[in-house]
Amino acid sequence: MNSTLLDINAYSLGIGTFDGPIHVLKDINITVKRGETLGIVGESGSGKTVLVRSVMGIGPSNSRVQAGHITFDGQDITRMNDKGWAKIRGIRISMIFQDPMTYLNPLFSIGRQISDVIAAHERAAGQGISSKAMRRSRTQELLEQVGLPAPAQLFDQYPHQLSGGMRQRVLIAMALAGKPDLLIADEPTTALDVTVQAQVLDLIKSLVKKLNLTVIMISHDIGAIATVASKCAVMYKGEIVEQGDTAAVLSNPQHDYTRQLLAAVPDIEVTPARLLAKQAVQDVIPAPQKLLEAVNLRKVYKTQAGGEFAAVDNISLSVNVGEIFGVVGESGSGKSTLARMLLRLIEPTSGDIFFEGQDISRLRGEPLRQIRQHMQFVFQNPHSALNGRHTIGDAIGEPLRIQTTMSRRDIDVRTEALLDIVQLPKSFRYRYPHELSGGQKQRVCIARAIALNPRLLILDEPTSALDISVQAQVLNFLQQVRKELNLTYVFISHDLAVIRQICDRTIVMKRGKIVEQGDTEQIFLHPAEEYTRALIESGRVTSRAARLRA
Amino acid sequence: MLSFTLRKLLTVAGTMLGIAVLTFVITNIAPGDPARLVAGPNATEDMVDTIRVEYGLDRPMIEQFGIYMKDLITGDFGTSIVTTRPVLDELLRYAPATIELVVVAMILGVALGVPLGMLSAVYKDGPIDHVTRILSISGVALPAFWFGILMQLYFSVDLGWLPVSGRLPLVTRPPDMVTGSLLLDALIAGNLETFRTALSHIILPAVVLSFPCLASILRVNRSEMIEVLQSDYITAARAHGISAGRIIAVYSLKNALLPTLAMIGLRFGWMLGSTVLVETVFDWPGIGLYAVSSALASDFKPVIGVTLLIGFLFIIANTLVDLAYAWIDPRLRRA
Amino acid sequence: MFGSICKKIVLAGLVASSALVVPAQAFERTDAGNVIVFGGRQAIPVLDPHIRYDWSTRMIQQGVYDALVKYEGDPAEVKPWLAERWETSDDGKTWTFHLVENAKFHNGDPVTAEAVRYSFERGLKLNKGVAWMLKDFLSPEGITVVDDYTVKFELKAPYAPFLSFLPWWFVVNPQQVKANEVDGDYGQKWLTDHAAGSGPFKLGRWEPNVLYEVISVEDYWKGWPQGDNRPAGVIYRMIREPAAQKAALQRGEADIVEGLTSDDYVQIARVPNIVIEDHKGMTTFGIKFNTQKGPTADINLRKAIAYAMDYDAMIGIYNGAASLETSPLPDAMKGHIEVEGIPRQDLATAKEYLAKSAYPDGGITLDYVHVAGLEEARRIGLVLLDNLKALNIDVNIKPEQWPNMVAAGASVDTAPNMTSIFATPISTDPDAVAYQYHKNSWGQYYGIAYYDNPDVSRMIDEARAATDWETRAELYAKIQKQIVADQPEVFGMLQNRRWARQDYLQGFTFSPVRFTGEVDLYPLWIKEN
Amino acid sequence: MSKLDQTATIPASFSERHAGRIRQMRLYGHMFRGSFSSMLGLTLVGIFLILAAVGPWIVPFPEDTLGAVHMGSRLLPPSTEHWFGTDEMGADIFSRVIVGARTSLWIGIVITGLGALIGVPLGIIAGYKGGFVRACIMRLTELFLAVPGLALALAIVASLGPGLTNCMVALAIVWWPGYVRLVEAKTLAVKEELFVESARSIGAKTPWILWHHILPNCMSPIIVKMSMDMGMAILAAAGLGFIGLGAPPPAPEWGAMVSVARSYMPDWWWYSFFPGAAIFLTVLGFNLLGDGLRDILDPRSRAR
Repeated sequence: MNSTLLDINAYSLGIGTFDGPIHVLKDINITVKRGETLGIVGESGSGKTVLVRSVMGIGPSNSRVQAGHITFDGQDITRMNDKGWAKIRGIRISMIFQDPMTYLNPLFSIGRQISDVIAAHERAAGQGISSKAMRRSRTQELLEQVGLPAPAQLFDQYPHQLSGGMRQRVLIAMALAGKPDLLIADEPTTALDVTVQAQVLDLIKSLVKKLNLTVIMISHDIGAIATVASKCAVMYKGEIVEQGDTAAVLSNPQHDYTRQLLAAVPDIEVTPARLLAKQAVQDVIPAPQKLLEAVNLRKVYKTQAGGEFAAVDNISLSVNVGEIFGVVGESGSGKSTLARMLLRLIEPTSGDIFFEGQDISRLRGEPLRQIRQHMQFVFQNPHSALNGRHTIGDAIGEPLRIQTTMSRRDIDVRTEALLDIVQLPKSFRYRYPHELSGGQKQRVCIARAIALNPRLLILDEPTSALDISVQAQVLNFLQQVRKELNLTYVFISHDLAVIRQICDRTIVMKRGKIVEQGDTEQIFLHPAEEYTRALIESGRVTSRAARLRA
Repeated sequence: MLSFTLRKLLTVAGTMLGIAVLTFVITNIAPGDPARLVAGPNATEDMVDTIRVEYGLDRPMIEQFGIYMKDLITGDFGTSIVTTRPVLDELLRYAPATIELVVVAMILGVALGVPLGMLSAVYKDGPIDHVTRILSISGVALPAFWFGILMQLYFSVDLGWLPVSGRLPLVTRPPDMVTGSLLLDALIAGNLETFRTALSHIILPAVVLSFPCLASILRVNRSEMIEVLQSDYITAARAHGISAGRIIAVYSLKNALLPTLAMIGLRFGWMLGSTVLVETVFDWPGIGLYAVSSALASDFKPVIGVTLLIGFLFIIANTLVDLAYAWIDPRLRRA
Repeated sequence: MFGSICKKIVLAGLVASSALVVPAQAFERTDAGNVIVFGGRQAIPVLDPHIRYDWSTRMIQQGVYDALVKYEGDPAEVKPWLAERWETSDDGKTWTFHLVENAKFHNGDPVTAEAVRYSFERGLKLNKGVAWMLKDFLSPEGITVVDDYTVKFELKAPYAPFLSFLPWWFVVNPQQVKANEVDGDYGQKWLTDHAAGSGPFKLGRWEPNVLYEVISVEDYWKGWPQGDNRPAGVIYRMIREPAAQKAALQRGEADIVEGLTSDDYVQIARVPNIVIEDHKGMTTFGIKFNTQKGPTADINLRKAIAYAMDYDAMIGIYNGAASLETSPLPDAMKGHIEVEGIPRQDLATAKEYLAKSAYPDGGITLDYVHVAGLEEARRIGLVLLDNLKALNIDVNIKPEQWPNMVAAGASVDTAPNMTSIFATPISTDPDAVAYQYHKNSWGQYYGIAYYDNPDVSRMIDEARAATDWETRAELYAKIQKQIVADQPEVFGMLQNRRWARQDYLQGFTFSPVRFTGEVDLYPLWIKEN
Repeated sequence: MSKLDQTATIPASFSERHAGRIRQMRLYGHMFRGSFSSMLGLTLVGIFLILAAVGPWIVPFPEDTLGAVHMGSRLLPPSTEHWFGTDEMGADIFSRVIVGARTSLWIGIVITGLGALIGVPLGIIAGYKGGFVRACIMRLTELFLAVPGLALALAIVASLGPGLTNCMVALAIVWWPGYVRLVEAKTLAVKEELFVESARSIGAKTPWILWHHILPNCMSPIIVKMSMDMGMAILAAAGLGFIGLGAPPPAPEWGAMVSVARSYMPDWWWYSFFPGAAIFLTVLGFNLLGDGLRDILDPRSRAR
């Protein structure tokens, strides 16, 4: 039974681009035996998705196999034609995708989509297509299998009526429709909320056991890999740098990159060093001085149905000078809305905001513009926070041009100085954002935010769009800058490990309300709410996987 | 639902009123004198005045505007000075011919544009793609009036296949009026011969009218198909083993059809406007021809009437498109 | 897969369309006989004989209505029709008409003196269409019914051209009109697309903007000149594009068409079985100057322009189917003389006149306005533009819609420097043209020159009132010479009237007093071989 | 990259500083060259522009374009002397068609230019401001869109009187709503981009944001639309000319030429054929060019 199902042998793939061919996969060697679960870890751009798609025969259209071959169940599928694929794709090899919303056709009902897959399989198998009713019952069976309630009703529903977690279950049901020999899961949990992630992972795990599936799962999340996969491979720049038993790889990483990767995962369990250092000086610090204060902030949106929905519901908080103030919550908890309201980027429905004791919630026009010099925002997604048509120099110099009367030459000098501060070469002034990596862009964003010497920075998930290794760099850098420029941070994140590392005080948000607040350490050590506990627990999975060797 | 319908109706009424104001103002910018035209070349000043008084043209512009608006609200579109008949009667007389022409042209455009667009998208950047694209853009670039005359001369004069102009042969009695569309009425009357001749008359104008529409439908359908074919859910469908033909014909088409539908709605209005040219060339007795002849005579009540009617038809067509949208796209159904 | 589907669709389309192929056909045959098809470019919006009278309208009006008298022949003569004879009093103020006694309206009512009286009263009271011809000389009260078949007109003043207008005053059936009256409108609404006449045809299908059919009246009271060959009816069909008209003629979808381009007539004459009717008409063409305001108030400039004009090119534009005006009056008009010294192209003379004018070196720009869509007027404008370059005068050609052009011409201040005017006299009486040069015509489109010569105006008045033809002829000769001397316009040409018809269409008779395009439908018939 | 200068700007060469731009342009060029139809469009438009620029100096009979009349050589078929034959006044059609490029270019530029000039600011304001302002602008736009352009233009020209200027004014009046719609939709999308919020957060005023952030990011579709509209405007003007409301004689305007020439079909086919073909090729060129530009400027297809 322990025969080899999939064998990738010295496989190299190139993609033709305008700048010449790029080698996206280099000399890949992977063997998967029946019943095995293989996890592939890698950051974005490492080539892991291209690899598994090649196994499915749905790789990039302009790619060329340069060397090696892929053998599935003894059959070479490297250069198979469409006819051959029709018997394999979706039937013997099947796939679960990253973002369940975009991978389901919005115009067809769930039942229709799954039973179409069943019909396709029956056609490929040459048995003739079973009746509609039979396919319906089989569909419902599948839906039940993936733990979806009331499959009969679900059959006639459309993707938009389902939550993200449910959609991912539907996709899994679809993938299982053909009783595949090999199941490929491409970042199956990345687009989901933390608490849902755990459930989906559990489902996959149980299905593997129940159906004796062979699985290849790719993820950037070491925790997810550790939960599901018995074996594990680490990919870096198109190469497999390390593979073996998951536990072995994680506890005893051989390759430098693996080690870096593991080290970069923030540790949720450790009491941050800063706290220890701080305790020593704390006595010296006088009573904290309030920099930013919000009282009974509310933001109400009208829903399409005509009802009202409070994105932020009666939140009060105060941020002290010099501290890092954390805001934690899942997507949709209202933390981004709150952050934007603090800066008056969104008008609050009610409530007041004070900055250095001044009520800024009623400011308009010029005074508001003036006050914005002192409080700046760093956005979640550095890729879209920079205007693609401006050079980096323009982007950094923009606040200076708007808020000051500095001459062009002075602005240029200052821009270069700022680039220096964020540790980027001066020549970047002439670059365009699309030429920069994510981490570099986020540094530019920070440079832009500190150009006017603000007192307060609001950081809205500044690292969540970045790879883990970059995330660690940016976090370190942020703390450095704060020290140098004497800044106060409001730091928003869904990642509790990060929060614990850097935040002094934290609030936990759920559905627009604060469910818990206080000293960060206090919250972590003694979470009062079930919700907080769930959040911490899900963070722990990844953290633990990364600390296996410790 | 009721309030939704009511709101929609109010919007339509508002738009119609807006169009009326707009066209009234525009058509009264310059001092054309239709009274003098209809009075005849030798008429004396007092004879012209007789007509001016009869049609209220002697009153100040503001007052004329007020009267027109008041009448309009009661459903009176005024009276054409040239034909001395109520504009509404004439609109009702000419509209069916135009609608028939536009609908047939639209059917042609969709029936050819959608498959060609699909073909073009599936074989993107191949020779088929280039040929269909250039052909389709040619359709937009062809001056309709010029093309119409070319077609007439070739198919009617040189080959003698199709009639030059008109809706029916002169001696053929039109079938009993039920819908106003000769094709439908002939079918209702069970008169296949009349149906055949009516069809032979409508082909040339419909083809000429449909060309640009075909082109834009093709273009939209092509680009949407290309986008849909690259989308994640099509990748997923492929990964789940659904055959290429089925993916294109069922899955992608339905998704690509949505923007195509919107384009059809837009093009409908455009086509109604183009009838101004095509109807002139083919002597198609519709509202386009009516608008041209009225405009050339500075007889503006019919022009306003036609504009209102076209605007109304356009809104109706787009409401239908909205409904079709909701029917196809489950995400919109709850409204 | 898609390729094959497409192929099938295309094939199916071809098969379907081949089933639709329609054979070309000759004139329309119906159970009742042959129907003649007339292809025309102009619609007939209102048929009421007392309201409108453009050429297409009048062609049908002449078919369905009768008047007291009718124009026939070339040169046109007034022939008795409903009136079999008439007398004039010595002072020229009283006219008595004796009607034929067998004339019947289409509904069977007899045509009586009362019907005639009512029709004239209606025309005068409505004050539209034809009213201008008589309203200054005749009031409704002046018409009296002597007996059932005798009617008397008492004019306010002697009016020599009276009889020449009567062919255009058609007689309607008072009973029918009164029965269809709405709010005292004299049946205007009803007569728009109905008829109450006694003519050789009655109305058939009436599809505005598509076709207008008239059906022959079997027992027309005056009988049919073509006897049993009389057609079952005539369809006047709207064909707006000249190219489509030509195509329709060639395909036999029309039996006679008007309004082709000059070059088309030349070309289509070569087609077998097609005959061109080409007759000298009475429509004068002139480029009227604004003689009161602007540079053209200067007679020397006007003369200079008149001498610079290439008159042969005007004839060339019509491919020879036109003749130059030799006087302000058209050749076919009574009292016409050939005025000596009417300008012909002569650049030397033109430059002499220019030197005498206020613009000896030219250097001015003059507007030339023509009715948008009138091809010949546009091309004459181009000739003018070309010719005046020799005088260093620029021409700005401005096409205008007819109503706008008339509106601009209604005031001496806005009347353009030069306006191209085609004028068709409504009768054969010289007054019809001469009066255009009377000061009373100011503000009318034909008075757009704002010509003012008190002598001319006085002579026109005298000629109008004179009953003796000798006196009048002498006056008109003087008037013609004086007008030419004053050069209120560039005297252009008389275009020929042309139609293209199938050779089987018989009975075509021409009369210059009819409008351009207008054909007497009554004598037409189709000769089958 | 020397570290000689620490206070002023780095003296990098032009190509170094604009390396990104240059690569982008080369990529565009590469994609453009790869498409046969785009190159065809570019060629057609190029020829058209050249003819418009130098037309009056290269034609064999320049005086014919100003209304010269040669009654002796009317309606001659194409020959070595008159490549496209002569028209009903004996003028050389080749000369008139070539010089007509200038008129058409002018028509196209004025109509699309005016349309964009009115439509783009309204669209940006509507999209960015939202609320009441947007409601007003969009209502008005929908109003204009609900009225068929050609019919409205017809009414305007009929009222103002025919002529090139009136014709262009009329078409510009019906042309701008397309831009409002396009730009408004694009602005709504761009407005949601983080960099706009980012600009607001550093205290940028609305005009600054519109000018520096929204407008540059709306440019691609505007350029594409303007390219296409150049052709469509020329076509629409020719349509008005056909009804008899276009350029007055003797201006060598293609639409007016076809309009006159249509009575001369089919026996004198060259008269309408060449100006008609000129319209067709020009409109085709601009459309193909626009289509090609869309392919390379549209971010959706930029992924390669």
